[in-house]
Amino acid sequence: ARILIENINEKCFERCVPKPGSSLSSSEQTCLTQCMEKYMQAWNQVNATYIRRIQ
Amino acid sequence: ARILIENINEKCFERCVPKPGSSLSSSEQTCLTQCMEKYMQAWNQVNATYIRRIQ
Amino acid sequence: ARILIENINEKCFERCVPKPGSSLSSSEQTCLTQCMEKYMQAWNQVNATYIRRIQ
Amino acid sequence: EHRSRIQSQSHELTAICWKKCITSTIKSGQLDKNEQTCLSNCVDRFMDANLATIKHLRNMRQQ
Amino acid sequence: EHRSRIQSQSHELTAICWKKCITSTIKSGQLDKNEQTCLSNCVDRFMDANLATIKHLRNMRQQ
Amino acid sequence: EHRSRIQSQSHELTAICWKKCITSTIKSGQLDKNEQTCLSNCVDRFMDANLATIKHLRNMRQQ
Repeated sequence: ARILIENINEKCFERCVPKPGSSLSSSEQTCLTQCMEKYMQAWNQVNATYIRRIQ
Repeated sequence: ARILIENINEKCFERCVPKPGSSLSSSEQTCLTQCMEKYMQAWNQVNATYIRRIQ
Repeated sequence: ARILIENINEKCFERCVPKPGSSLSSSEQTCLTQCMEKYMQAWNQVNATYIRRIQ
Repeated sequence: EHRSRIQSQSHELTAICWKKCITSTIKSGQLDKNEQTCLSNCVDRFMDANLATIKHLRNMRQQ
Repeated sequence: EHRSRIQSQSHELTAICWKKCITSTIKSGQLDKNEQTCLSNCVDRFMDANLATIKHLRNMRQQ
Repeated sequence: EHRSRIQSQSHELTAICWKKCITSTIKSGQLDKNEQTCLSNCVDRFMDANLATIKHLRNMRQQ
């Protein structure tokens, strides 16, 4: 799970915090939460498709 | 050779399949073949130049 | 220090030498020197902020 | 070791297909239908491209 | 091993924040004030985002 | 180990120089003359930049 968390942080920080300010704004926080949920869904789906393919 | 194949797949998929559809189109397939050949030539040339340089 | 040097080379070459010619021009050399100094300062500052944060 | 290579391949594919398929501003924590289709196609086409490369290389060596 | 993970995290953060904060043409070997502020904020906000993710995942598991 | 570092450096250089030199749409399986020249120059200038960095760092330490 560590690699997944690292990737989520990297991709979502890149997307959601274009100009880092003195604190996370509420829209940045919302984006980070949604991005995390979306990334985990994407990972689940990629995983399932990939496993199906290599079987 | 495994790293070379992985790099070819990553770079050429990125270039040749911008929007993945329900199958590879013939122009995507042509692009993938040409890209692979080109990447191998590039690797050979970079390799030769690099070896010459460090000797 | 090896990773730092590798990162400096990669980032600064990417920035300062957009179209590699038959030798480094003097403006490319100036850019490379300034970029290296800037990258080291950035690394020092990131390091200090990060250490402060995890303590 | 086999298992860990599958896992690391899965993480790489997620990064590649995330970049290709999740391109618009994030406005919800759910993948929409287009994103889901794109992600599945992305994995399948990547595997197709992969197999084509390996096959092509094998042919080149036999010549 | 702890020390080496801190170092590699530091290198990654430098690469991430360099991309976000050093965006204009390089004309001097010194970081200017805006770049310095941006770099510090970048590290701090990255750590904030990190903690938020871990907390959110923990909550999801407990549900 | 020396050999494997040369190989991995070669792969990285290919990725860096591919990005800089193969920028137009792929229409043939052959490198054209400009691409060939660009690739050689890219490796040579990268090595020049590398040496300049190491030299500069050595000078800074001696001061």
